[in-house]
Amino acid sequence: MTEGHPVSDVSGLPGLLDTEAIRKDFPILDRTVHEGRPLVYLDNAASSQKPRQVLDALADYYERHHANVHRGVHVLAEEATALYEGARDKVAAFINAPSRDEVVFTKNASESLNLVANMLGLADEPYRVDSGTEIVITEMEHHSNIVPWQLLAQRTGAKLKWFGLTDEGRLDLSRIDEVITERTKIVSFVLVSNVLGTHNPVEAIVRRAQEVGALVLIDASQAAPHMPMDVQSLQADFVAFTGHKMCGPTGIGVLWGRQELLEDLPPFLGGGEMIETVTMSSSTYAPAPHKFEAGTPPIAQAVGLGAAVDYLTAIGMERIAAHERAITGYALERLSRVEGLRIIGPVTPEDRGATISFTLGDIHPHDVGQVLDEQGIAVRVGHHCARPVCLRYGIPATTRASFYLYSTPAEVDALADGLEYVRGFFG
Amino acid sequence: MTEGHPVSDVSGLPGLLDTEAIRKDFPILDRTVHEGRPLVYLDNAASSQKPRQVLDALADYYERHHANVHRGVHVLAEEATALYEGARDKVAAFINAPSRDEVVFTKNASESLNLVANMLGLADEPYRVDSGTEIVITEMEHHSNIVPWQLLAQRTGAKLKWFGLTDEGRLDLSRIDEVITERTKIVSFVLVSNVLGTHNPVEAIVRRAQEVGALVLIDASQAAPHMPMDVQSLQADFVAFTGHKMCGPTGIGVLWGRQELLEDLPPFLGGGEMIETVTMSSSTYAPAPHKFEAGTPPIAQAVGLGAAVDYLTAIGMERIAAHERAITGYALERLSRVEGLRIIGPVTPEDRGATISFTLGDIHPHDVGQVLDEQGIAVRVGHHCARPVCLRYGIPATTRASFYLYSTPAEVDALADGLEYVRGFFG
Amino acid sequence: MYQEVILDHYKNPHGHGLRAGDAEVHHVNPTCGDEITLRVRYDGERIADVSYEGQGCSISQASASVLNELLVDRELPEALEIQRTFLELMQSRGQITPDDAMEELLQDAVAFAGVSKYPARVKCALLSWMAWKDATAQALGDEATARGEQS
Amino acid sequence: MYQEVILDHYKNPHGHGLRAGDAEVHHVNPTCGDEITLRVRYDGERIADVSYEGQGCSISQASASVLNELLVDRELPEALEIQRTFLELMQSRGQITPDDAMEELLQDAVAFAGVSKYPARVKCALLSWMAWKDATAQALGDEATARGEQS
Ligand SMILES: Cc1ncc(COP(=O)(O)O)c(C=O)c1O
Ligand SMILES: Cc1ncc(COP(=O)(O)O)c(C=O)c1O
Repeated sequence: MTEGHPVSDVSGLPGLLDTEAIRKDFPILDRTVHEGRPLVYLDNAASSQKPRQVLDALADYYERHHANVHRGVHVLAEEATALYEGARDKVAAFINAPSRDEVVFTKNASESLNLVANMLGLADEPYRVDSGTEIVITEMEHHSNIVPWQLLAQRTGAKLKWFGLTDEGRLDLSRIDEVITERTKIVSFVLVSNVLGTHNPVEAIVRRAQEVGALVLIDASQAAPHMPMDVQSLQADFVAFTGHKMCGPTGIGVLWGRQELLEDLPPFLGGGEMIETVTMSSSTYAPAPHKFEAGTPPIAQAVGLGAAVDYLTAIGMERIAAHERAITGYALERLSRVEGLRIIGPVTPEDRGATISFTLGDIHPHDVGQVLDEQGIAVRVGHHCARPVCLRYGIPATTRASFYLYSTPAEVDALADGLEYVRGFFG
Repeated sequence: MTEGHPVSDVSGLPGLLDTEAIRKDFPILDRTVHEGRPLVYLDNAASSQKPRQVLDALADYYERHHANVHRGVHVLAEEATALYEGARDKVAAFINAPSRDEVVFTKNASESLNLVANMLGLADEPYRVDSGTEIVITEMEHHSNIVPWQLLAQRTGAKLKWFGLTDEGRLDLSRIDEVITERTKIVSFVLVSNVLGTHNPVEAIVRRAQEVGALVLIDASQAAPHMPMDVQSLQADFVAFTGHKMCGPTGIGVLWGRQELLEDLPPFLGGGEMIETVTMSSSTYAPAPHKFEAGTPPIAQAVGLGAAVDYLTAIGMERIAAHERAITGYALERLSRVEGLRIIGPVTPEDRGATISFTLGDIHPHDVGQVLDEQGIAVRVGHHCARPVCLRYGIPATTRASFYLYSTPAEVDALADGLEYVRGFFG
Repeated sequence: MYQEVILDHYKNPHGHGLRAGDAEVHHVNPTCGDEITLRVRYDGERIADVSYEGQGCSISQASASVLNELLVDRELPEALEIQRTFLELMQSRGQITPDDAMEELLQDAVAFAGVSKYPARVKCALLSWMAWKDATAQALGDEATARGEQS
Repeated sequence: MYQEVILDHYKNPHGHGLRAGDAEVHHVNPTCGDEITLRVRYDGERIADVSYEGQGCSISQASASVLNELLVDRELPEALEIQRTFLELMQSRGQITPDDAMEELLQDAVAFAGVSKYPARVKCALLSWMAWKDATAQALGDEATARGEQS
C-alpha cells in the first residue's frame, strides 16, 4: 500500500482506516501462532510492528549505501551522511521543530530522558539541579522517567516530588502550586500514560512551570506514535520519544530540545564526532545536535525511523488518531460488558490513548495473558515498567491491551471473547 | 556462501581466504560508483560492510518475531527474548567470557567506554575515581577513549595521564612505573590503534596495573573484528567493542566486564528493565547485565550482531587474521614503493593490524581521498577521531586504508596505482 | 501448560494459610509481583508443616499447594531430593519428559513439566520452592540443608 | 571537482604570504584541520591588500588565492556582494549553474561550483572567505560589514 487509505466503515465505526490495506504492509501480521491461530497483536504500547517500507529502507541502506557518517570524502560516506542527516530533517518536520539542529538521536527514549537528567546535574546556573532544588514528576511515569530522577536526586541532594493520581486515573493537579515551587528546576511528565492510557493536560503544568522558571520535559513515548506532535505548541523545553513504538527500528530514540538549551548545556557522553577539537589535555565540543551524539550513531536505525515517519505521515497522524479513538471507544464498550472486568484508568474515550489496562476478577494477569496467548492474542501483563501505578491502585499487576493503526474491531471482538473464555477457564 | 572458504593462493600470498566466495555474501561490494567504477572499499576501520546472513537475520527478526523483550507472556515476546538473549550467548562464546551475564549490550563502543568512566566516578571504594587518584590512557586513543576520561577528570578532580608514542608508532612504555602508580585507579588503552594499526602489548600493562591495584579497560574496537578474542587470556577487567565494525548492524556495542565488578558497580542510566523493584522514592536494581541496560535494548541489532558472530566464526577468526596479515604485508610493500609516501605507524607487518595511515608528499589527505574516490577507491582521510596522534607526528591529517576479510590483493594494487595517479594529478 | 491438576490445586489449595512455624520467609518475584509468605515447622529433620499465604498467578499458587502436599511429613533429605528434581525439571526448557521414577517422586508436580517451556513462568513455579529452601536453612541452619544437598 | 583553474591557483597561489594589515584572524576547520591566517588592509573602504598563509587541501588553498585575486582593490560593498554570491553558490548543493552575470561577478571562483556537490568540502572552499569577512569586521567594525550586507 503506497497511498490513499480510504476510510472504511464496514464495522459502522466512524473514522476507521482501511486496515485491510494497511495490514498488508506489515509482514508479521500474517503470522500464525500456536498451531495455526492468526496473530492478534495487541501489545503495541510495548512495541509496534514494522511496515515493509521501513524494512526496505533498512535493507537498501545496508545493501547500497552503508559507511560511517561524517568526515568521509568517498561516495558511500557521503550517501550515508545524507541519509542519516535526512532522517533528522524528517523527524524535525514530523514534530514541527523550529530547527533540525534541535533533534538529537539517542538509542531509545530512556537514553533521552537520562540525557536530560544528567545534563541538568552537570549544568551551570540557572539550570543546575543540586541540593536545595526540586525535581517534579508524576505517579504515572514509566520507570524510565522515575529512576533517572531518583539517581539524580541521590547524586545531587535535590528533592524528588510528584503529582499523585485521582481514582479515575488522572493527574491530581489540585495542589499544583505546592508541588511546583520556586525551588523546582525541572518538571518531567508523561504525555500519554503507558498503563492508564491517560492523556495529560500539558498547558496547566507548563504555565505553572514557566511561572517559577522551571524547565519542562515531556515523555511523548506513547504520544508521538499516535497523534500529531507539535513541539512548538506543547511549549515544553524537551520532548523525548522512541522509534520502536512508532513503526521504526529498535535502537533509536529522539530527544528534542530548545536550541538555546542544547547550546548551553554540557555534553554527557564523550567521543567520536561530538568534539570540535581534541588535545590530550582538553577538548572543545561540536555544536548541537552532534555534541550529544557520541560515537558512531545508530545510522541505519535513524534511516529506518525516517522511513517510519514518512509512512505515518503519508497516512496522516490525524487519521491515525481518529482510527485509534474509534477502536478505543469500541473496546471500552466491549470490555465493560465482560463480567468482573475492571478498567484501571479512564473508562471513556475522552483524553485518553489506545491503551487499556484492566483486571479480571481475581484471576492473575499472568494467567489472563497466558490463556489469551494460547488463543493467539498477544497482550502484555505485569506492571508495565510503571510499578507505582499498580501500587497506587492496590493491584499487583494489570493486563494491558493496546491498539495501533492496524488494529481492527474484529481484534477487539477476539479480545473480548478471549476474556470470556479466560473467565470460564479459571471460573 | 555458508561453509568452507578454501584458502586460495592465486596471488601467491599465503593465507588468503577465498575472497571470491566471501565477496558474494556482501551485496554492497557489487556496487559501482562514479559512473560504473567498481567500488574498492578500503574504509573498514571506520565501518565494515554487512553480509547477507546478517541482513537476513534482521529481516527475519522484524518480519516474524519482533516484540519487546522480557516479561512478555505471548509467543512473540518469548521468541524475541530468546533471540536477544541468544545473541548474548553468542557474543559471550565469541570472546570466551566466563559467563554470559558479563556481556552488556550498549549502543556502540563509545557508550561502553563512557559507561565504565561514569561507573567509576560514581562507585564506592576501592574503585572510586576522585581527586587524588589518577587515570591512565595513551596518546594513540580514539577520542571515545579520551573525552570520557577528560570529562571524568574534570568532574572529579582526578588527574589524567598518558603513555606517549615512539617515532615508530608504538607505545613508549619505558617509564611505565612512573605513569602507572599507586594512585592509578584505571588504565584504559586501545588494543589495536585505528590510525597507526599498532597492536599494543597487553601483558606488560596489565601486570603493572595489577601490581598497583588499578583496573584495566581495553578498547578492542579495532581488534574484535579481526582476530580471536579471549577476554580471559587478556586478563583485563573490562573490554569494549562495537558491532558495526565486525559485520554487525549499527546501533550495537558491547561491554564485557568481570562479574564481581559488574555486581559491585553502580548503574549508570536508569529505567525500563534495569530495575528489580521501583517505588516513587527508591528503587533496587536487577543483577548485571540488565542493571546496565536501561530501556528497550537494541533488540534487532543484538540479533544482527549474533548473526555476524556466527558468520565470522564459521570462517574462523584465526583464518581472518591470517588473511589480513597477508594483505597488510603485501600493502606495506606495495605502498613503500609509491614515491613520497610516508607510513605513519609500524612499517612492517609484525604486531600490527590491517589499517595503514600515510601521507603522500605534501598533497593534502583530502585531495588524496577525493581523487582516489573518483577512481572508486574509498579510503578515509583526516585525523580519524584520534587527533593527538596527528599532533604527535606533526601532520594535520592522514590518508588511511584499512582492510578486512573481503579485501583482495587486486584492491591493494588499485590503491597503489590510484596513489600514483594522485601524485601525477597534483604533481 | 494449564493441566487439570494445576487448575485443581489452584482452585482448592492444600494447606493454605499461615500456621505456627520455626522460621518465616517472604519472597517476591520482582518481574511479576508474585509474593509468598511461608513458614516451616520441623520436628527434628521431619517436616511437620509448611504453611503459606500469598498472591500470584495460578502457577505460583498451585505450586505452593503441591509443595505442601508433597513435602509435609517427609524427612529433610528426601524433601531436598524432591526439590532438586523439581528444579531440574523446571529448568529443562521442555527438554525433559518425566519418566516413571520421576513421576513417582514428584507426583502431582510433574504436571508442571509444560511450564518449563515458558521462561517467563518458570520463576512463578519455583517461588514457593525457593522460599521453602530458604526457610529451611533458617530453621535448621545452612549446614543441614547443604548436607541434604550432597546426599 | 578539480577544475584546471583550481589546480592552477593551488600550484601558483596569488598574493600568498603575510604582509602588513589592519586586522588579522586565524580560522580553523575543525573537521579537517585546514587552517588559515589572514590579514586585511583597508584604504577607507577600499581593500588595499588581503594577505594570508595557511595549510590545507587544494580547495582551501586555491580558494584563498582566488579571493585575493578577486577582492584586492575592490570597494567593500562590491566585495561583500561577491562574497555573498560565492557563499550562495557553495551552499547550493550543485543546484545552481552559474549564469553569465554570476560568471562575470565571480570570475575564476565559478570553478568551485562543482565543489558545492560535496558537503564535506564546502567548508574548505569557504574557509578563507569566512576569515576575510571576520577580519573585515574587525578592521572596519561590524557596522560597515552589515551595511554592506544590506546593499
Ligand atoms: C579504536 C576505536 N575505539 C572506539 C571507537 C568508537 O566506536 P563507535 O564509534 O562504534 O562508538 C572506534 C571507532 O570509531 C575505534 O576505532
Ligand atoms: C511512557 C514511556 N516512557 C518511556 C518508555 C521507554 O522507552 P524505551 O524503552 O524505548 O527507552 C516507554 C516504553 O517502554 C514508555 O511507555
